[in-house]
Amino acid sequence: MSQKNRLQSGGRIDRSKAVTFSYNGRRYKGYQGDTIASALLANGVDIVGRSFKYSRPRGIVAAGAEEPNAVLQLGATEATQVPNVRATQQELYDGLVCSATNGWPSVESDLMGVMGSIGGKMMPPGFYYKTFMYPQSMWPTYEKFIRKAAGLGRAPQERDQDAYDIMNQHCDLMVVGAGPAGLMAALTAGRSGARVIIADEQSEFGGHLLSSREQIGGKSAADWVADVVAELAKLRNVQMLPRSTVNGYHDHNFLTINENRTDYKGDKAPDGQVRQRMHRVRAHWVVLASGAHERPLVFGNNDVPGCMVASAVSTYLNRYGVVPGSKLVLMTTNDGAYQTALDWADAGREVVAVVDTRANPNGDLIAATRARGIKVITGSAVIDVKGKKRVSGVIVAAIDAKRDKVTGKPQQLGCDTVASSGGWSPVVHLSCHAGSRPVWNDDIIGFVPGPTIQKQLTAGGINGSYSLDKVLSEGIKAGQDAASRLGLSPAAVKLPNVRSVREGKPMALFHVPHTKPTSRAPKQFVDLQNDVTAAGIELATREGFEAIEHVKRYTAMGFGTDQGKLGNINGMAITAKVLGKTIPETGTTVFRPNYTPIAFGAIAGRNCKELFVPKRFSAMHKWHVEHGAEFEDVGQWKRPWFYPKAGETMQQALDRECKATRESVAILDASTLGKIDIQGKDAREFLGRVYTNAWAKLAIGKCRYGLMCGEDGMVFDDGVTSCLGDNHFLMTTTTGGAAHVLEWLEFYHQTEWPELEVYFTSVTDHWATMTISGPNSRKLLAELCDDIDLGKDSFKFMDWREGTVAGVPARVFRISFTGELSFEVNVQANYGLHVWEKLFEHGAKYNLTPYGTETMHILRAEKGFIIAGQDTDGSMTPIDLGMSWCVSNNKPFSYIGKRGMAREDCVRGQRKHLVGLKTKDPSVVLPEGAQAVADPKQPIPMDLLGHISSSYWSANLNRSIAMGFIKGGHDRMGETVYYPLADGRVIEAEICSPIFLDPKGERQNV
Amino acid sequence: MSETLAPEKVATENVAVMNQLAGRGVRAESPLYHAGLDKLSALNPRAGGVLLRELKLLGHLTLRGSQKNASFMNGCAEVLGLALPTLPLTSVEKGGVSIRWISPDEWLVVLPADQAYEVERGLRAAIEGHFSVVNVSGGQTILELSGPNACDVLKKSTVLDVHPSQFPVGKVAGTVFAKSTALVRRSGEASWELVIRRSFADYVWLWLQDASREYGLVIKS
Amino acid sequence: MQRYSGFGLLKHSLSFHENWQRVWSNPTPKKKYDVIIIGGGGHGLATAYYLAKEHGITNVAVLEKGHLGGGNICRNTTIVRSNYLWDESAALYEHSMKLWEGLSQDLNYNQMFSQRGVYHTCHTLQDLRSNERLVNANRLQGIDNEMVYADQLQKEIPALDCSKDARYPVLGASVQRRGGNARHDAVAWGYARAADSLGVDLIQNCEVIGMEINDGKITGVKTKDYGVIKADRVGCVVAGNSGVLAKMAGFELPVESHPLQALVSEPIKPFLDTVVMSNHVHGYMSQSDKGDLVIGAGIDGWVGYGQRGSYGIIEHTIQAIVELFPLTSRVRMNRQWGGIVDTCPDASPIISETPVKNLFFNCGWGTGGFKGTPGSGNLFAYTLAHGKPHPIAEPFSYYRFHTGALIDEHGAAGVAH
Amino acid sequence: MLHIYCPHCRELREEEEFHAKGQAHIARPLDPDACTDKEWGEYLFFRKNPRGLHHEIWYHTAGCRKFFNLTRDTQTYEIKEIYKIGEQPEVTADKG
Repeated sequence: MSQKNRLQSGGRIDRSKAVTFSYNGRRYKGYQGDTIASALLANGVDIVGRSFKYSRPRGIVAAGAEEPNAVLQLGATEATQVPNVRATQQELYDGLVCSATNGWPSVESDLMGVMGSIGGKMMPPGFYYKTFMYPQSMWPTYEKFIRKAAGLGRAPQERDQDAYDIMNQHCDLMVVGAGPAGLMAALTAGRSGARVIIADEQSEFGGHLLSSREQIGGKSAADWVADVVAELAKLRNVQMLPRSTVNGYHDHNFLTINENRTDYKGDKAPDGQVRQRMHRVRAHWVVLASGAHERPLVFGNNDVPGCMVASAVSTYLNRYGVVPGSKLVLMTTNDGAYQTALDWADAGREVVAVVDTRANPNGDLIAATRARGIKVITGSAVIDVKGKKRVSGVIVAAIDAKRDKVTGKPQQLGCDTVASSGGWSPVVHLSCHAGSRPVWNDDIIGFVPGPTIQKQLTAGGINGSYSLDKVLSEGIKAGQDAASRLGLSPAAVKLPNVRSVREGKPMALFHVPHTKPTSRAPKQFVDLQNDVTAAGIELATREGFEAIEHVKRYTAMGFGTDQGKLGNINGMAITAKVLGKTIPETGTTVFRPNYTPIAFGAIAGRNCKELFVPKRFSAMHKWHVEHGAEFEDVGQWKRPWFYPKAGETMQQALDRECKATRESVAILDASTLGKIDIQGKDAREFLGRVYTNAWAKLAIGKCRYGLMCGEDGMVFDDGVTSCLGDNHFLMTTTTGGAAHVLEWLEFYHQTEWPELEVYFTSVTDHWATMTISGPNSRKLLAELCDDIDLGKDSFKFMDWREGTVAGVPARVFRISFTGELSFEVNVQANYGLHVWEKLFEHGAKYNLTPYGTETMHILRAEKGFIIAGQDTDGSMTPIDLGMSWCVSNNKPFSYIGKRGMAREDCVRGQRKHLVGLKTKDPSVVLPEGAQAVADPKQPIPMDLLGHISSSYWSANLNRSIAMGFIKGGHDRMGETVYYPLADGRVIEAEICSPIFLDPKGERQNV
Repeated sequence: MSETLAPEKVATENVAVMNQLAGRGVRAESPLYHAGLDKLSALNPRAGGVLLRELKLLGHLTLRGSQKNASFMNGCAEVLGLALPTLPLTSVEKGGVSIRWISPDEWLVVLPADQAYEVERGLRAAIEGHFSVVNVSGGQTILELSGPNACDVLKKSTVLDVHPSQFPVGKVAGTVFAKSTALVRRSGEASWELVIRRSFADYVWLWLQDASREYGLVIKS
Repeated sequence: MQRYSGFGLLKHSLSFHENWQRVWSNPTPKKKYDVIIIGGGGHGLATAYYLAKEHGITNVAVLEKGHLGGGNICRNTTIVRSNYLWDESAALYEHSMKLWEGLSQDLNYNQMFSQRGVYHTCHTLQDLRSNERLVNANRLQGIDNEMVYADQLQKEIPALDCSKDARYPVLGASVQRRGGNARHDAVAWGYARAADSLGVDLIQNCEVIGMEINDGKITGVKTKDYGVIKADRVGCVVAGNSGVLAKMAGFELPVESHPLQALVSEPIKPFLDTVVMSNHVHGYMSQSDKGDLVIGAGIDGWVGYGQRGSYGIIEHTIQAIVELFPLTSRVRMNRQWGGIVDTCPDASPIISETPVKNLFFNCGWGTGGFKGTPGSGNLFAYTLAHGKPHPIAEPFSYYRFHTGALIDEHGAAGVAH
Repeated sequence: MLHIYCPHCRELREEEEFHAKGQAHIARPLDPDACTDKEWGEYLFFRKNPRGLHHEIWYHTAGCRKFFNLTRDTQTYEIKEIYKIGEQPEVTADKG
């Protein structure tokens, strides 16, 4: 395949490295250093897509991030598919596969295009708000068709195999953009000793200098850039990030950079490398040197392939050695664009004419153009384009000085390329991200960054400064300003010599008039990606959408993947003109992150799959895994849920575990419970303030259960706290509540009661905790512990003792959550597995059975013990839970929760109370979450009495048991309630005490 | 039954102090025991940008007290053999004992495991007034990262500025480490110590392997 | 009002769309109104519409400091559902849901309301319990909601990773099939157009800078550009500014205003035809009719009026989305933004009388604002017309924060968005 | 992303190390039992929520675990002042 538009020489491509790629299933050749766009243009490919709404053929318009049309599907394999890759930014590599994202059967001969040209007339902005309403039932059908047409590219169907990561960076100065201004700023600050990061989205530093034929300091621009880059590379305090787009500029000088590390090499990152990296940068100062984008002009059929932005044409010529056509018509409002005509002529192809909208352009470049014999048509504009799949000609006509009327007789010129320039728009995007609004500047006909509280400097094109000497000197000044604000002495940097060009005044023109009114003229596109036309904007304002935000939303202008980089200013200007306002009166334009789109994978970084959220393990985790435990996620912890044996169902395993506990002995890994060591002479007082019950008299060696409420009187955590010494307590919390409880204790201590002498230290991870429960637990423990008198009367229920278990110093707590004789052993976690295994060595004869959280839940429910978080939801007081025994209102200090639970609504009758529920049919287990009603036959909406919070099959009781809430339940013992279920069943249950087993608590006292 | 452990004995004390170290013959397992770092170190490539070593099974004591309490400051200096660092984010080290500043009234003392009990008793004997000592040895471990790319791994893992100008040798900072937390200390020109929590150790281990992959990870025993 | 229809479009296309009427006029405010509604967002415009339509009160002004529908109505992720836990909330949101169903026709403005189903995924046993509780409650409250377990869920949403090796495997989901999405701008514009056509004055660029209060009774409001405008009753519906307006009226609210962020991907071919929300891994997503993945992120923990929040929230959200939908890893995020949500301590709104007579507040919708728009407007219109709350709105009193009668949706599965 | 100076660690740290704990200077009533429901409700739930200067409590969760105060502009997110618990702010709305 020949590259018919490739020049014989020139450009920065490496002609020794030819690469092959495929587009729409056809193979093409390009060179290393090409983008997909430059290679497609070199190969004479005109059409890169079909437009979103009208399905019109579209070609490449620009050469960078602002490209609206050339948005392709990339990827040679299913797992490496990337939707919506901008061809102007994707570097070419051997074997690259891409295709257009729209068009059926192909972009060349698209059937939707026919529909588009007919139906398009019925698709003004907002048409979907006005139709598809009748009949109501048809909307889902209409929508199906709408969704068929939606989207550009597609997501891969297979899992991404690439890795991504995130790196946190800190610097004195972040320079955004490595064009002439950015390079000078970085060089100056770097020489001054600042820690500098300079990032640029392109593969090479240099910005537009890479596409320029200017001389700087007596060298070619490219050589000058190479010298500066070489010096920066030598400075150890400067970090250079090419292929790195600064995408967000957040509060307090926090910036995000998306670095493309391997996308230019191939579909998939080489082994061990990350495909993309996000840099999260905290910078003391920022220099925005992001340059400017050239604005195309808005004229009839300005979307026909072959219509391009003038500077992009120069970029393809100079940087890539590609001339994207044969016969050029250039339309401009300013002097600068004449360079494109000169570049084109230099490439040996024909410049049909330069059409200047100004009546008397007279700068140096115009003279140079005329001197080359190129025809310059002044005071005129291209008002229409001929051709469907490629420009075949243009209609040129004189326009009046007010720029809103065609005055002369239109004439046709034959050409295949139309380059246009309406001036430049500073790339102010980043300056807006943290809330600043750009301000309009009439002199440069564009928005420049507005006032900001960020530590931000700007240099070059972003300020509307476009002459090279000015750009360079602003860069130096920004670098020096940054250095001095950082307290460094700014290095002197000499401004290199550059050619000075005399330029005439540009014209502020956005919308080229046509002989017909806009509503009847050929489509004049403002936002190419979203098919927004000048007529559409006029219609929006006619309908009353006059705020610029309304116009944008109603027409969808600027909502594409290019975020209106080319179109927004033109659109605003057209709006302003229709409303008879100035642009600043019409409003301003706001940009939000991202500057250009970023892969989700890159933002997520390494925090995926097994690293998504930490898995926390106890010291005995390995044993659980080896013994076949199924795990339950409790917060970040992986807790054994149950331990099925081969061939067992879950229920069988639970039945076995439950029975083993009540009949012999079983063991639970309870290490995940939160544990807080509390020391200080006011520890006791503190406990009294944060628990609802009394702590003043708890003796050393004793343990007590406590409830914690918020100031609103609602229970949020519970646990057993033990008195280790007069000034020393060990508090336990729920597994999920540990961190919150500690923070809450610190909050009250540090902010409310700093006078109390107490310190809190988390020891959750320090102690491995195993609960040995069951009638044989004493016997088992005695085999491994000979220094604690485990006797019934010497080591009572709710006592703790220090001793040695399996040779390891331990604290043993005689507390019980199962209602059985039970010992909780705490040892330093380094010994947890050792002790656990020793217990099993000795426990075999007692059929020592490991049990998990599910059995623990069943056993405690048999006893009616609550689980905070399961039987509470933040709306229950201790009284509602039937735990008034755990509330002491005689304490001198008004503990947290006391006042809250005395509020009017908290003391009314008919609150939902926690009760036990026994199904009439003992074999039926109520589903958790079932809702009680008094009369299942009442009409919907029913009066709901409360829900089931815990419900199990109890193998020990050989029946189902449940705990749940019933309005006024404490006073309704023995009444029947009904649970209508989703499957149509209605389960009848009797309200009872939640204590189903051993109501006198004898088993734990044996 | 040991008399010394009867509750009546404990009752005479304000605080329960406990020698938590097991006798010989009892296997102790560090939080990363299951990773088999010793075995991995034998299989290592010789070269790599990141070197990792677990400084395991050390004694860790959390000290709380007021800098205004002279008895506390003096007592600590006397018993520990070096004064508590009072400048924020600093640490001191002597012999086998290092002390990391955590907050104006909190320090982490790391010392040989077999000294934890004696030191705790020593402190309690030496100090008057309000303070606390908590043995947290079982709950955390220390990972040492070194090598030319250790800094890069830290930059992937924490939001701290680890540039030498901002993080001199000896500096300590408690921070977020990936989705866990760590007390980071620069222990040498090119070495760093992370104090991490036991239950997160496996996560941190997975994280470090992943974050080091591009540089090459060498496990030191 | 010019009626919209497919035939209308055809007709107008023949005249090059030159004859479409204005959707709303730009009147100058009168000196006095029966009712002034402060805030021309979705809720304010809906209130005005229902005041005129259902209560015949048309001497109404909506005062908007910027442009109509410029607040949270245009910054949200457009989810509509009514499967709230408590009877009070369920009744409120179901009232709204019923209005959604038929709103396009009522307003003659296509709301693009798609009842494509809203799933709440469950990743832990506690998640399952909470959702089962919710489903059981909803069914008896007359609200459709059902449980779907992992295998079936995988069939219904192929892109969702229901595999067991996920960090938090998806165990199941509750789904409200009547839930879905609507087109946010269409809601504001549809209500505005309809209210305008019934005679309501929609005043844009009219900032309220003070309240005229005498003897504890409001008589009008002070505006920046039009001086004092009198009114018998004033309703305040200014999400993101409620605290500021309350301060003008001399009281505080149990409300804090926080940034709530959202983001969209580039448009891609639709692969997700439902709404998926995960409270556990903190991410939710739907795909718009244009192909954008619309993703809600979390609320920042601090008060912020800047319409932007912290980047960390975006990171966590994206991680969750990639975890739920691994195939999004190579899809790219296009744009992020923030709204200001007024949150009440119990995650339920306030539709209520206030300490100032004849001044009513409708605020604190948190993340429920969009879906609540029709219901909120409808009930608030009643409140303003009768000078006392509608029975459905009654529990959502400002005074519940004194008595403790909170409607705490936090503990319920359905709280997020 | 806020960049917050911790007055105890005495350096600027990233927001992810901290927890925002809401409005500062809400003292717990000394005699809760003497409060009316209204007073208690206001202590619990009612907040200034200003657009502008806001005095807040923050917690250095991943760092020194100390609470401290800061004054922040809720519109621009600019942090004006950091001060310790028990101290009073110098930058206040009424002082401009």
